[in-house]
Amino acid sequence: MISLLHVTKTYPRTGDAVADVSLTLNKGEFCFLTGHSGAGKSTIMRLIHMAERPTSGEVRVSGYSSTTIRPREIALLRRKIGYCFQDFRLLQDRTAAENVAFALEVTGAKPQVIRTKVPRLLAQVGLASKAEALPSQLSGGEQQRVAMARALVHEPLVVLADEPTGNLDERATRGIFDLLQHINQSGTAVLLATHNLELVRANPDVRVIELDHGRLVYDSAAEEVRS
Amino acid sequence: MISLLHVTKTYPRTGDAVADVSLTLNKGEFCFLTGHSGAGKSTIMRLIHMAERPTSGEVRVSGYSSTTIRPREIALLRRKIGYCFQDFRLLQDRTAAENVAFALEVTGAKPQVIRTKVPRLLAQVGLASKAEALPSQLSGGEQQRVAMARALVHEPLVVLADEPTGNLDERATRGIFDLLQHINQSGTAVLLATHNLELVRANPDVRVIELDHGRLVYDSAAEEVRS
Amino acid sequence: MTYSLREALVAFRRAPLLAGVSAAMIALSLFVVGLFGIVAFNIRKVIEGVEARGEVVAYLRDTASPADVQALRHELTGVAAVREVRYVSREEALQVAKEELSEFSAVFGSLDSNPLPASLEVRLKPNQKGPDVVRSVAQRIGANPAVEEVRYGNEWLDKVFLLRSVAATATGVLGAGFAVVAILIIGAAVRLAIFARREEIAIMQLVGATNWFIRKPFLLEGLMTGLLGGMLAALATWLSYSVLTNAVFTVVWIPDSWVVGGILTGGALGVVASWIAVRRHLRVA
Amino acid sequence: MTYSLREALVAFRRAPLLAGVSAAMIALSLFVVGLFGIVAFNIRKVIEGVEARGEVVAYLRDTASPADVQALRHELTGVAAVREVRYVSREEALQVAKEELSEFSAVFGSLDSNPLPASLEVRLKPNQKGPDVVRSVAQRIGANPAVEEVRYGNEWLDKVFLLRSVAATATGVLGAGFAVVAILIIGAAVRLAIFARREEIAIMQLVGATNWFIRKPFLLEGLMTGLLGGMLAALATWLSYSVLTNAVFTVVWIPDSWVVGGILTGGALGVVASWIAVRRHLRVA
Ligand SMILES: Nc1ncnc2c1ncn2[C@@H]1O[C@H](COP(=O)(O)OP(=O)(O)OP(=O)(O)O)[C@@H](O)[C@H]1O
Ligand SMILES: Nc1ncnc2c1ncn2[C@@H]1O[C@H](COP(=O)(O)OP(=O)(O)OP(=O)(O)O)[C@@H](O)[C@H]1O
Ligand SMILES: [Mg+2]
Ligand SMILES: [Mg+2]
Repeated sequence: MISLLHVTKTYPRTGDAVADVSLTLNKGEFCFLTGHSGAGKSTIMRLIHMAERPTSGEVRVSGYSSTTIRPREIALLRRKIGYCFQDFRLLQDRTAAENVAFALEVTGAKPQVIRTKVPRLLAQVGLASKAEALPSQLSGGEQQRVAMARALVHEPLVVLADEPTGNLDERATRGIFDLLQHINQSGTAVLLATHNLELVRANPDVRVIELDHGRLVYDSAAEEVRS
Repeated sequence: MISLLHVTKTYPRTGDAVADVSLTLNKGEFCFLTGHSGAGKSTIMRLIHMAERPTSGEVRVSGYSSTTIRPREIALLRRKIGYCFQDFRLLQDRTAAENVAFALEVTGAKPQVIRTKVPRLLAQVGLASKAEALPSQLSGGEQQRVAMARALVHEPLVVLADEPTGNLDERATRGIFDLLQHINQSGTAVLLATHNLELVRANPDVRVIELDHGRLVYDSAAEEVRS
Repeated sequence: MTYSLREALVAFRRAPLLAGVSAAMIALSLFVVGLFGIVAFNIRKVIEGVEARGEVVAYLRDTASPADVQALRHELTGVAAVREVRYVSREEALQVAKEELSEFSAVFGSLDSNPLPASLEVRLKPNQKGPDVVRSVAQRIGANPAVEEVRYGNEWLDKVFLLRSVAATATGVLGAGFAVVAILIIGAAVRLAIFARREEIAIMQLVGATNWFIRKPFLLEGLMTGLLGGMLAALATWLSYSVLTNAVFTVVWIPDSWVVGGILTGGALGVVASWIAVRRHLRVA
Repeated sequence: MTYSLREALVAFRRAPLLAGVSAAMIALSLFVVGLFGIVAFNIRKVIEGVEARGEVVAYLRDTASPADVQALRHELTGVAAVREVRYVSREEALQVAKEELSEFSAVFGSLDSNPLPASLEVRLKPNQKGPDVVRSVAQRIGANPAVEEVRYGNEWLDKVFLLRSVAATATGVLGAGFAVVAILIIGAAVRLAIFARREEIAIMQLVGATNWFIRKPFLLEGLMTGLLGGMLAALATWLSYSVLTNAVFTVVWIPDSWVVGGILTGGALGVVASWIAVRRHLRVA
């Protein structure tokens, strides 16, 4: 469903953020994306989200190719991708509930759909009591969970979760991970970028991809095939 | 040097973020601040920074009291406090180096001081090569390290580091922690809020304070005294 | 549409300052245009008033017989452009001169003979008062042997029409100048509005809103701001007109259609400026 | 100071749009004031011109002897407000009347006796032309038995002074109105500028900058924006003046001191508006 074919992303002064990476994520697959700070994890997610175009190579997502996709198609594609941004990207002048509802409103969802979905998702990330709080009235971890709720609101085909537990304690981390696994079981693919090696080690049956200075240096799925 | 005396901070709708907390941080002390997401860690740091006033109780920092301090004195006090914010708070239109230099410039530092200090600090957090990058051109972890460099630029009496490793891999986390310990050895107090229990467990000789729903539930220094 | 409408309204509530400044700038621009409209409309009225007077006076020879005069009257009444012909006798002329030049009534009183000639005052039809028509009628009258001299205020008329063409030129130059300034200011205001909401736009794009959907509330906001600005301008223009006409000199209020046109122009300016500004922004993003 | 100056300059580079709009709004306000200044200055000039003419004419009785006239001339020359006294004989008066009323030269030519009286034209000193002085001089002359009638254009003078007081009132009302609008607009512009830099201000406060330090660049920015706006306004006013004076009618350019004063007013407005806006913002934070 998602495939990167020899993708390189070069930034003017900083050089290659992603270098000749090829990988495939199948429908309904769960995958960790690890690597040191600056390894290129977020860049790969932005490439899948078509927020960046590869310098060379091709990104294919749900039938669209980065070489031919048109602006309107990007908008439609993004409705199938739930992106939990590393820096949250919440609107400061809207409450938690409004931030989640916003993603539905601007893609033309019906009011009654919004009314039922938003409270349910906030409850799932453990923020039912903070629905009416502005981001400035939330703790770091609470903001992170709002971002996660928004990523899930479109019932996406794939969730890109960029360091979704960096500001969370162990219990909340477990909660988010369980939620993602639950969603994964109903057929949604998940790509989870994280530095939390404890979390990775605690789930040895989940596929792990490791980046190092933009290069793909380890893919547990490929290892399995090889061995 | 820092003492909280029966401090309570109540927010209009959400209730007590910090409830009847008393603690003392001595000159040159190193201390972890732990607790679940929303426990009140950032609120305690904002109280020490005089960005919030306690609803009841008193905060004393370096001779100033929250009950009597005046706006001009708050500015002067803050030059003695290095605050590494959980959400970084970098200026998006300035490079990494300019963001660090900014904190010196606006407190009237001399240009030659700025020219020597800024590159040294960026090198210490491992970002020498990214000095000229804008925040939007940095990875999450790189932005976090810029925020840390800025917090250290005033050679403060105390460093408030709020989740400074949430976006960092194990090696970079170790680097930041070593840097803070190094600074601590030259007499600077450090208060480090974190969810990274691995880091806490790996340093059993460091004082740990734990919050739970705004209450102080554990203080290793007090335990030692008691036992 | 409900979403766009609500967002556009919310934009006013959320940034009343910004919306206010935008509306004020549109208002200011249209206010200047409005003041200019009053001036232009009043110049037009003055010209029309002057034209309405437009008449030709034929001084008759003392030797002209009543029959000659009658024949000339008849001939003139047949000319297409002529509305009315009035005969002024020598006695009547002296009477008028005595009244109009009262300072010199002693002079006229001591006269032993009347030095003034009789005359025919020819009035032209309302739509036949251009300088060319007047001149041709005057020449035709002057050709009659019973007429000694023809006056038609040619200097005065030429001056009025010069004034009109000068005013038209000034209208063109100043009007165009103000229009350009207005468009620049409105464009700047809308780009400021978008600048203030760039975060929101960025997030809309990230969660999959189409460009058209993003654009709509801004266009609606531009429309409403423009209409508001237009109405403010109309109000300000009317207030200035009231002050002016009461305190300094009497002027005529512009026609209602101009007022409505001005307000609609405000709305149109708002939409167009929003369109350009949003389009540019969405292209960059 | 170097930091504040650099920041203020950088603000222009970083948000040229915002700085441009602010300057343009100050310019627009001062431009309106400038146009009004030209009108006011020209009204003043007209009044001065009218006053400069100010003279009293004494028509002498036909029965007055040359000695009486000589005595009156002598008496008038002694009056403090009088600059010059000129005798106009009856023949001279007829000559002037014939020239000025050429249309009726036939009337004057056929006169057997001259109906016009001799007169004394009294010119007043430049600083003695107020309506009160003129009136008192005229009354004094009228009391002399050799004088039949005194004319001093009292209606005309009264009208001019009425015009002046109406103009003064209009200046007050319109001037105050525009000043209020200008201050509101500039205040809004500065608050927008601060809005655009609220992140920066917040971080300055967080890293320990004093409020005074935070304020300085904004004040400097306000000053520079205001001065720029003032200069733009001066330029725009001068351009309008040029167009006006060449194309429509001749007006006088305002004194240089007014121009300098206008530019400085722009700077002052910028500083004051910045001061208010920054003060409010820092208090809230
Ligand atoms: N817009 C950009 N312009 C220039 N360089 C960039 C840009 N975006 C990212 N980079 C660089 O590309 C590299 C990879 O960045 P990326 O954000 O993908 O790292 P990451 O793996 O997500 O790191 P982290 O764990 O710290 O978030 C970094 O060195 C970063 O500085
Ligand atoms: N300005 C505010 N208004 C209302 N409630 C607030 C405000 N700031 C914080 N809170 C609430 O106070 C509680 C404590 O927040 P705080 O940011 O101190 O938590 P934290 O321990 O730093 O959590 P995290 O680890 O997630 O950053 C949270 O429940 C938060 O929602
Ligand atoms: Mg990243
Ligand atoms: Mg926190």
